[in-house]
Amino acid sequence: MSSQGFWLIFLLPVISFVLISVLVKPLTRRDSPVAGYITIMAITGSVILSIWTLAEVLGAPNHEIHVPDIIWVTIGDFTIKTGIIMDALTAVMVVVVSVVSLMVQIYSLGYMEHFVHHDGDTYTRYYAWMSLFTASMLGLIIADNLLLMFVFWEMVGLCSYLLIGYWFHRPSAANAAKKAFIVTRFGDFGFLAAILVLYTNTGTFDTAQLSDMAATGLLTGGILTWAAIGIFSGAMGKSAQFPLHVWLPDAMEGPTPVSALIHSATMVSAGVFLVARIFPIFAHSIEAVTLVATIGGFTAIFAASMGLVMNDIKRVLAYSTISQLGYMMLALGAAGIVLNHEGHVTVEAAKAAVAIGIFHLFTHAFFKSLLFLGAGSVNHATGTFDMRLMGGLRKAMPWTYITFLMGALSLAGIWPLAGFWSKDEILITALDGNTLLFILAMITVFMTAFYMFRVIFMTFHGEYRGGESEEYRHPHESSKVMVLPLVFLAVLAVGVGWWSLGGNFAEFMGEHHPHAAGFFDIFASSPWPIISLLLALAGIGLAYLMYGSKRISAEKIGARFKMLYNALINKYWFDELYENIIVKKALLGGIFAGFQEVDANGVDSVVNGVAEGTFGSGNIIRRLQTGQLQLYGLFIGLGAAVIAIVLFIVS
Amino acid sequence: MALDFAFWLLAIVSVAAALAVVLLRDVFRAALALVLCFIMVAGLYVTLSADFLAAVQILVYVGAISILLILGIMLTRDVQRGSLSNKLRFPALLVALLFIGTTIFAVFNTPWGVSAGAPVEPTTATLAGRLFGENGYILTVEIAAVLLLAAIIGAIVLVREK
Amino acid sequence: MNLDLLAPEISLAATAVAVILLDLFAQRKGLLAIVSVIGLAVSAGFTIAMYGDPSRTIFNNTLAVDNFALFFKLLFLGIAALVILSSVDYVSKFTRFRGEYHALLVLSALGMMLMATATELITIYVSLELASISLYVLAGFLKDPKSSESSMKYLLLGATASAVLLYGMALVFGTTGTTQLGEIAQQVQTLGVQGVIDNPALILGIVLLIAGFGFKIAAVPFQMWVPDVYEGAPTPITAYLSVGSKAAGFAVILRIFSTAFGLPNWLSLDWGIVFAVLAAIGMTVGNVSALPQTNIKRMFGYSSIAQAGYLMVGLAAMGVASVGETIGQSTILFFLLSYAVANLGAFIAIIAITNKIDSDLIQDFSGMFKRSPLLALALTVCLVSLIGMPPAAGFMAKFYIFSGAVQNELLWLVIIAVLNSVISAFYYLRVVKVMWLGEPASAEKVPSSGALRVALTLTSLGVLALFIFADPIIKAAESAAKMFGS
Amino acid sequence: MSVGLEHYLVLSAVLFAIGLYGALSKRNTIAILLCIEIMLNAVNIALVAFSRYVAPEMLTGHVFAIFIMAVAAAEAAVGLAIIMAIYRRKGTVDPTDIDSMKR
Amino acid sequence: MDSGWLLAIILLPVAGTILIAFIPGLSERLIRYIAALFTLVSLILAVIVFAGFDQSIGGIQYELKASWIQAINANFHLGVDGLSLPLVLLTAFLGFIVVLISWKIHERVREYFAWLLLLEASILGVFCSLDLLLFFIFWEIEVIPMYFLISIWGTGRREYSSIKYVLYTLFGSAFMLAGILSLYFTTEPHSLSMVDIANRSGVIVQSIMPAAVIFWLLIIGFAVKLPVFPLHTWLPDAHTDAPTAGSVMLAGALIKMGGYGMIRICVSILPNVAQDFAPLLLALAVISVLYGAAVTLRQTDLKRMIAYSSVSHMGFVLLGVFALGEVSLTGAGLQMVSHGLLTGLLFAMAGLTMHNVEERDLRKLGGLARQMPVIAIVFSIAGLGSLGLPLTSGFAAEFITFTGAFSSTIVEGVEAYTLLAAVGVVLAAGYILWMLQRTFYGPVLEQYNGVKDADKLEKVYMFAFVVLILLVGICPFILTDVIQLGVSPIASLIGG
Repeated sequence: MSSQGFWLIFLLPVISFVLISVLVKPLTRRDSPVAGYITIMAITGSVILSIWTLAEVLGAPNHEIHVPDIIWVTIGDFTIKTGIIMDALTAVMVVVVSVVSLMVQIYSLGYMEHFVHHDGDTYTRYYAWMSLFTASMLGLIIADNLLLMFVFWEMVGLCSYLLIGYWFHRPSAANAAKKAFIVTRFGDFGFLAAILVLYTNTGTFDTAQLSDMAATGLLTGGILTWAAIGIFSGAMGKSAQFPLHVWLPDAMEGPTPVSALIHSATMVSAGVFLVARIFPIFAHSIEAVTLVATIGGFTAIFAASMGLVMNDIKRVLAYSTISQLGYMMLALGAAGIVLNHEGHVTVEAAKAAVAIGIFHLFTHAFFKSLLFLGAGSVNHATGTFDMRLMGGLRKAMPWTYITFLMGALSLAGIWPLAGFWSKDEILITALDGNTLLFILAMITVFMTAFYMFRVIFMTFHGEYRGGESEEYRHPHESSKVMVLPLVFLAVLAVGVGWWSLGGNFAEFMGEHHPHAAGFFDIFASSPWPIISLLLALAGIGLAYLMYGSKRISAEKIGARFKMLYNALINKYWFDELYENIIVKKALLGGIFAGFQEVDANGVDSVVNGVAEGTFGSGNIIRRLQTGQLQLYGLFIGLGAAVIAIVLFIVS
Repeated sequence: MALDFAFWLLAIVSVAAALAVVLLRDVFRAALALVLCFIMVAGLYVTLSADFLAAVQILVYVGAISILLILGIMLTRDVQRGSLSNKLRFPALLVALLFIGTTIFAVFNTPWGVSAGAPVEPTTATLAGRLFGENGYILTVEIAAVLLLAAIIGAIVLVREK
Repeated sequence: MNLDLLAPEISLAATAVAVILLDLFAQRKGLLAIVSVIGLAVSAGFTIAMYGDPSRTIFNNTLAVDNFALFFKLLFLGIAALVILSSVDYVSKFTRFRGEYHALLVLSALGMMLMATATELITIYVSLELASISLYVLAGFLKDPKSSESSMKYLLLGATASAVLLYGMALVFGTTGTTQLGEIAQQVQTLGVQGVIDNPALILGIVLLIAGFGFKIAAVPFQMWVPDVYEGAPTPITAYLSVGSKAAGFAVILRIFSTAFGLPNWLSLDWGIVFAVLAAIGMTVGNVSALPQTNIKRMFGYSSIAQAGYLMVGLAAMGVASVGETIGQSTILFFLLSYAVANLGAFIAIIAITNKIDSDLIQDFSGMFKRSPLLALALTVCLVSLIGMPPAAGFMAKFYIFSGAVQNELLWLVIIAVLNSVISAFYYLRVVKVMWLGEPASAEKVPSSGALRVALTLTSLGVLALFIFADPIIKAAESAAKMFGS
Repeated sequence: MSVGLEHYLVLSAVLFAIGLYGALSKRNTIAILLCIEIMLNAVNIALVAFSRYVAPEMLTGHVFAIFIMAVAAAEAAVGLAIIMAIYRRKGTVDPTDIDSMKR
Repeated sequence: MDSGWLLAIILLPVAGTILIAFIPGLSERLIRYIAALFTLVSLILAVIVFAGFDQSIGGIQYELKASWIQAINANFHLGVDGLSLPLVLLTAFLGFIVVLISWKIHERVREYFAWLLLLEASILGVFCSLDLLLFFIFWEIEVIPMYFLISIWGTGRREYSSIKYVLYTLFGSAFMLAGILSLYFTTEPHSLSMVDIANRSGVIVQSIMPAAVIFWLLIIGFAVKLPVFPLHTWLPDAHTDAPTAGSVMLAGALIKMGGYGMIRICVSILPNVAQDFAPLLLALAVISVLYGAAVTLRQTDLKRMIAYSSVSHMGFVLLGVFALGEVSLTGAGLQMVSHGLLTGLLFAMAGLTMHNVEERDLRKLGGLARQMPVIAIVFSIAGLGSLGLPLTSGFAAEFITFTGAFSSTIVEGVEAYTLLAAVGVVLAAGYILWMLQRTFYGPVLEQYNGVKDADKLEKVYMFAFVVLILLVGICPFILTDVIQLGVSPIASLIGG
């Protein structure tokens, strides 16, 4: 297989999309699941190719395989190429994306069945878009230049838009979709600007070349910093970093598998991936990496705090996602700060430095998608996402419970599950980077454990509180096709962390530091892992006291800290600020309305005024035309006299 | 000297007659004043050694046009409200004064190429030559004839009932 | 004596007499129009036969037979023929005087032809009066109150303007001692620049000439008779007035000003600027006043004031142009031709329509596309031409006349003129709008006679042809104007 | 100062102005015709004076004047005819009343 | 040998007009078929010309030159280069499509199709003319058919809008005429040939007028058409009140004449002046983009919204043109084609929606995606293209324009203008998505149950549009290679 064969990873889902929209839709019945099968087959192909890619990359020198570019557009000296890059980062990402996607697609067969049979949905539209998304996401990952990345970046945004608004007849879904698109586009503006800046100053879009230029000092100073900040603004939008985080919780309006795939595991982490992809540029700007770390660290605790009080299970998970993405950004930023302090930054060093953040991305993808799919399973049984209507599902849905618990433990960072390993490395890096951020991160560990087990206790423990309606009186376990992916993902959520043991993952990414080797060695090297583990356990314990045994009244605490509680439950009023104050009042109602006024009553009325003025002067002039012939004669005489006098005066 | 005196007399009387035409309320009397004015102009022609023209003036203006106009006045007599002035009196006066002003300015600032040559006298034969001669205005005379034809047709068409 | 050079005029005079005589005997009055048109055609035949011959003067330099005169003669003959054709329906309503109607039309055409030919002030004056007196009568031909009023206003103001003109001629005669244009030119040139500046009587004379002829061509501020007279006169006569008498006025102005007052340059610059200012005011006043009009004939009255303004742009260019340049003259010739065709076409359609609906109000043209699609289409084409939009003669005419002005650094005037065209689009298109968008008042078709259809077809095709085949016509105009060049 | 060209020209201008004033201000159309005749006479005086003083041997001014007289007669005839026609229909010869067409 | 092609492309619709207008007794059906046939053949010829354009030599090809009016040295001179060729193709395509769009017109069919075809011919003529007089004539001829199309078959305040359109256009072209005349007399020997004048570019032989004055006279005419703030207010009215086909033609092909004229005449004939005034025009571009987008966001009428969005999108063209770089000019050219397709489709879909639902107020629409899924999908594709989504022509064009403008070294401070203009893309997302949501999403409304979705014919032209949008989006080189041939000689004139 020639190296151009890597395109297939991306092309298989594209083919699936085209097949579904061109052939399946017109040729099959509305409730036919053929579309699902096609998608699953295509993505299975992608998974196999991804794993093969991983193997190839593992075996390649420098863990990098060069694939020749294809020239796309040429205008004079201006050339746009399309090409792919296969390195460690890509390999990890394609595996994550294709595997999670495959699980989600399988799960969706079961999940969507309900809607197909009850609400008149179709598999075709759903799977067409899912295929398109997977294709775009894979394209984004393998692209070797910023322009192509931007193209797929926008495409995943589109798919996100379409899938959030999948139930477009619900106004909330339609609004959420629009909000997601516009908020991310706001960030993308910075991305686009950065591309323009970089292209203008370097003449290339190629990430590898740009990285080299940054490393060799060809690209420095303000341009570099501004480009990095621009790119980061794109990443902030996609990865829902403060202050562009507002769209992600609302995005939960989409079908749950969509949330699992797009809004937890893959697309939202694209921001992190993007920063990692051209990390050398960031690493050369202390301002940029500090910004990344700060935004990341702040977002982590900021989002976690809102997760503490939400009653909608998916929203809790959504805030958790934002928080974890913040962690990843923190990891990248902190690593960058460390690197920057060390002085000369090579491309290799920069590439290696992203290992910690990317590893968390890797583990997070599995356990967070698992959690979402679990939430979807719960939703199937209860008809709702409101945890206040759940409880005691442990008995009715044992498989869901067990897998969800695994996910939660992993997320909480409990040894020896995957989340523990990735999170711990971040904490250590943060300590190296900035003490304040480290403290925030530690607090976040506690919060994370607390809100996850709040979910566990409210959902699976205690007595069942009845679900959404009478129909859901007797909850039951979901079908096999849904449970199977849960189990598979649970296994991954437990085990993938072990890749990092002994620095294997870091080495794969290009780092060559010695690492603690075994399961227990980590506790020996420093006190912080044990402290963070204790913090997490404390969070679980508090959650148990408040929601498990109910020895502490949640209401009372809520009442005592009323201000704080209101701030949290209202999401710090950010939606209010954005939608009502900035968009509706300031822009639409203010400036834009002003423009509209100017247009209607200014510019256009000048035009109409000129017309009316002309007309009016016509009416005035014709008054002279009195029908009195002697007046006409007077004008003849007067005219001649005036002309003569003027000429006399002139000459 | 006699010529000067004649000029002043004729000029004053003709201006007075013209003013009478303009100022008299009775149109009939105005018409009579106009006849007087025409006669004075004929006199002026004589002072300018235009004897034939003076005769034509008497014949055409005094003899024909005046009679025609008086006839018209007679025919429209029953609506005689006099010949008042309209609202445009003052603007009209202004225009008239402007006209006099500019003309006088022009007249007195122009170096007239006054010829020393003596006037042709009597003018009849020379005029005949100019009008009907080989190098004269014979064609213009013909055009004038056609013009009179058109006027006659027109007058007939206009005055006769449908 | 070269009487054969006068063949067009003589045949025309004969035609007039023949028509009157025929009226006495003929029972079929339709014959009158046919005879008149034949007479015009014969005259045109003589004219064409002379075309291209070198310039000659006859009758002691009172008449010039040159391409310029011949161009205008053909123009007047064409105009008169079209007016006669378009009058056929109109005249058939008359019980009497149909012979006189045609005779007067022919006589006024004769007057106009002589105006274009004459090179001597007295002859010019008499010819002008021949044309005018015939038109005074024709304007009052209907003898209803409006028609008579229009005739009276036309006559009294025309006579006043004539008096002013005569005073101007007298002053010019007084300062130069001659009435021959060529001799006047020599005298003025020997005066030189300083001589002219020191000769206010001459300048006053020229101003009074501008006033007198300005009346004829409807130049501001001598134009105020136009809307009233146009509204009251019989519609074919309005058409005739709007193109014939205006073209004759321009013919005389062109000849007098380019022959007699072309040099010294200071003088031509002087009157050139006067015409430029009058043009700017004229077109603005005309167009702006036309906007609120509801009577189509009155609207065309104002519009013809505006068109005179555009034409005067050519006069201005002619005055400003350097010695020997004749682009101003040739652009005016071409514009006059295009304007004549388009305006006549429009009037012919209007005659047909108003004959049926018995109203001159624009709103009564409503839905004409249903009652007579071809009339509506032809009128639309002519209106488009009058706006000055392609693919019609008016566009070429404007393009050409404005190009002459731009060449002579009158860009400001051209900008005023093109903006005026925009204003004019509004009222012309209102007629179009009413015809094509409005609902017809009745489903009855609008009939038209064969003669009228012929005239209409000729004009509307002419409007298009003058656009597409502008080249030979412009060349003809240039060759006609060239005689003023050296 | 002996009488010369300027005297005749001033007289002509005065007469012309009087005629013009009358033509613009009289409320009787026939009176207007009268005034126009005064104007034409004024022109004739100027023409004849020019003929006498500027080009005494050609008599062009005389010729011009004769033509003006002829045209004036024709114009007066047609003018009267029109006035008669209006008078028959409207019963007035006042030009201020004859304004059915305006604006 | 190949000189007759362009003439045929232009004359076919004219012939169609004449046939339709003057053959008596044609049935409505037959008229439609005649119109479709003549425009289709014209389109096919345009495709052949496009395919036959020799990209290895560039320059002007398919030239046809015949002397017309010798007195003013005017020629009947046709020809296409890389700049005009895509626009010819676009116009021919839209010309055919609008006939299909108009299939359901039943009022005064004969006149309707006659005007429609004449409109197409005149726009084609503008893009093919190489003589200034001819260019101007075609430019003016277009006004009349459009006037009738809006005023007879339009909706709303159609009489106001149509006359406003005419007067605005004439206002602009009045200045343009003065500019053309001045240009004519500044050349020696006087010439109206765009090619000749451009070849001698910058050499003002006889300085009757300062070049700057000529430049502004010309640019006013083009700015009205493009449209550029503050000369844009005709556009929302005309687009809104025109019949669907009229809106498609207007937005799709007609306003491109403005951008084309700016490049073809202003920039290539007076490059130095263009450079002098580029900052001012760039500022106007930014204002047009942002102001247009802002006002778009305030609209509640479906078509009016799309109309205002055109103001914003054509601002990108102005940006690309007066950034004066080779890439930015190419981008501007591509943006014109792209906008033609996208907005053409948007108007077609809006028209269809309005026709089927009989409602155009966005506040009263909603939930139509269930009732008319095909229209919803195609409308969405057009909308997404319009907001610059990758893989659609909108992205390719906007991106190339931005990159070209940003990296252009000709004009000082062009980066800031470009970035400001790029904010328009964010706003575009706002209004497009809002429009789609208000129209198609949300609860299904009872009163629209049973409204028709697209029928077969409509699906055909939708498909054609979508294919082209994606084709240009994915393979922009098809057009950019050609456009670049046209603009690179122009770009090389500018001292950068």
